[in-house]
Amino acid sequence: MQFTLVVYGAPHSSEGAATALRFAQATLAAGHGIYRVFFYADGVHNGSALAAPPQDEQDLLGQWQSLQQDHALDLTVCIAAAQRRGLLSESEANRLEKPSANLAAGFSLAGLGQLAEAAAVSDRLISFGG
Amino acid sequence: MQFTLVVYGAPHSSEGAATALRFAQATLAAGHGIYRVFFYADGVHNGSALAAPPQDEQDLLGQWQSLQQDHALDLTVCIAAAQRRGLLSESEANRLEKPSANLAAGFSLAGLGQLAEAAAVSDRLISFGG
Amino acid sequence: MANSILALCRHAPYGNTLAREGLEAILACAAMDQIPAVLFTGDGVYQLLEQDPQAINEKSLRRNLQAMPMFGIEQIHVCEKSVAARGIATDTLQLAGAELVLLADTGAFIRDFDQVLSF
Amino acid sequence: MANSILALCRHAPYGNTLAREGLEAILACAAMDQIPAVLFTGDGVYQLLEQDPQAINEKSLRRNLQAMPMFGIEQIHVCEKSVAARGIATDTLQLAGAELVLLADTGAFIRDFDQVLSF
Amino acid sequence: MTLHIVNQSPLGGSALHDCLASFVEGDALLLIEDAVYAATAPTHHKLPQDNIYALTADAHARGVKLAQGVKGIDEAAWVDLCVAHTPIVSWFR
Amino acid sequence: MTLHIVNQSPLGGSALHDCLASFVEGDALLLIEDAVYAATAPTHHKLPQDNIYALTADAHARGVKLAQGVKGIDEAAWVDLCVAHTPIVSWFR
Repeated sequence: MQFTLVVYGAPHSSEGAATALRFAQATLAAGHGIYRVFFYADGVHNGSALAAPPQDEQDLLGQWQSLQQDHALDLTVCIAAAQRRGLLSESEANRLEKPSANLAAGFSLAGLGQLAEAAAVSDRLISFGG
Repeated sequence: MQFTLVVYGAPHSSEGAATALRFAQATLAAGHGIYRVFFYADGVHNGSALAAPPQDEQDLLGQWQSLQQDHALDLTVCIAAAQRRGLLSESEANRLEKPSANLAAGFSLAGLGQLAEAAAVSDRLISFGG
Repeated sequence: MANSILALCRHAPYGNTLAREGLEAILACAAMDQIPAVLFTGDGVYQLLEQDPQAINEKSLRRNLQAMPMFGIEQIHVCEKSVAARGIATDTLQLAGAELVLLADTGAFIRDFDQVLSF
Repeated sequence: MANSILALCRHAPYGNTLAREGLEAILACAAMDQIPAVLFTGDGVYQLLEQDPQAINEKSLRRNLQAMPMFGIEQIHVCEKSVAARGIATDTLQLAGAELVLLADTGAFIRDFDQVLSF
Repeated sequence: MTLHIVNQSPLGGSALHDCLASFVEGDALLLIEDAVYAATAPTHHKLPQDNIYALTADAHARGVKLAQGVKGIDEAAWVDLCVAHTPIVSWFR
Repeated sequence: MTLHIVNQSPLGGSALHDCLASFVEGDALLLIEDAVYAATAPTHHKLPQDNIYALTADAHARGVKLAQGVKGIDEAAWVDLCVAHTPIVSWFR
């Protein structure tokens, strides 16, 4: 079965981001596929390359990235929500004339159409609140 | 009278950030002083140099910065809350070996002691929820 | 065959961005021809009141709402109990070009969809 | 003379970071010799239950709580009504080294402070 | 006397309820942001009778008419309220 | 049949209340994150009698004992619940 996960929570701010990660791991472990993880609203902060939690707190970014590498996960960050909140790729930073970029490797920016498409074609869609 | 403002809300995510800005403007207009604005929890995102809201939405960052310039405001961002959430100065980015920095001009990072001190010496302390 | 989609709008406008970002997502779905059904419930029913957020330097959400019929969303579903609990007179809720349908049983309505987007 | 400070803790642990960041701020104040009074109310009273958040990969907030007496915070105030409303038996609330004081009238208590930090 | 500030809608969260449980006669209550919805029906939401304020900008933004007994104020009057009260307690989220 | 997922504490916000207003017999309810506090007193919080689940990890983290009638599940069983139900509705904030 193909799942789509929608993540609204920022890491190290609300538990939803960590819950989504645990659910994603369990979904893949059960042999299901993940069609897309769509990061929306404050959830876009999951894609920040700059988060530096204390050493003894969990490294959510690193876990998303290794899951992405192992399963070729589609980690899509909503581009409109990301711009408002200061999460930019290199090309967006250039285009918007901002001093730097902070989108982490493994994540890509795309429009809300990717959410619509995922909702239309996935077998299950589940949201993780912020 | 000297006011300290504590801001918990991220801009373009909860209204608290915009409310705090309007309150700060009114406080200064009334002839009071602002001892410090302390950005905590998700409020640290107010100090992001990369926020790029749509042209027809308000530019909170620019307004904080011009208030800072006109009144030599102390805009302090909690360093621990900022690290967790991926808001870094140049020196922090270097120290933590992160690829870029995103702290906006006019804001400075400091510890929670700055909140304690402001609470102890200001005439009034007011918090703006996230 | 594509899934049927319901958008559930539960949050008041302006206090946080969920209301705005929900409406933007709804319009994006509709623009992709994945026209969702829309249900306002809980504090979401406040989105259907008249608004004038210039004083707080915000764009009015009414513009996004009013775009819905243009994108093919012609019925807007509203939870009757949520409206009553908030002491709102139903005739103050309106949206030009759309029919507001008050639902007594939201649970039975939700069940019929394949996917639910919550905002 | 420095102001008297009250820290008001209203949020449950782990669901969001306000509980953790509140406790960190309280300890920072105490470390600066601005020792705040502390009041747990609303969902904040859940912070005083036993916890074991290893399964969700979180550090236990109990460690921060238990540091309070070491920083000179020897009394912890708790809203009696909030505890009762949540069906919590008062004897399940405890904190080694600190005295838990149940308050019937939080409003009269709050009034006596110069500044209130809300978490 | 305490100035209580609430920013959450009356049914959406516990902030107003928690605040009212700590409200003492003589205190003041200011409704801002989503809390202004409580100003349409003060009795229904069990607001105290005296010293109830709402931020006009937020009420206007949401199409909320303030019921009798709730005083609409602007940001300048809010600053004055802060000067006149201590402590200031925010109830949010 | 719908799978409802709630992540907010029963008194902290309206998520559980709003969810229960849309709960139909045969639906399932999963309590996660701060919502597990409702699992200590299902009757008090007016939870339905059947098909009530709570995420064990979240309950354990908070020192919450699940009352009789609430089934504790792990993430693998959560995935199975999702496979068995449609739609899946999240009630949050």
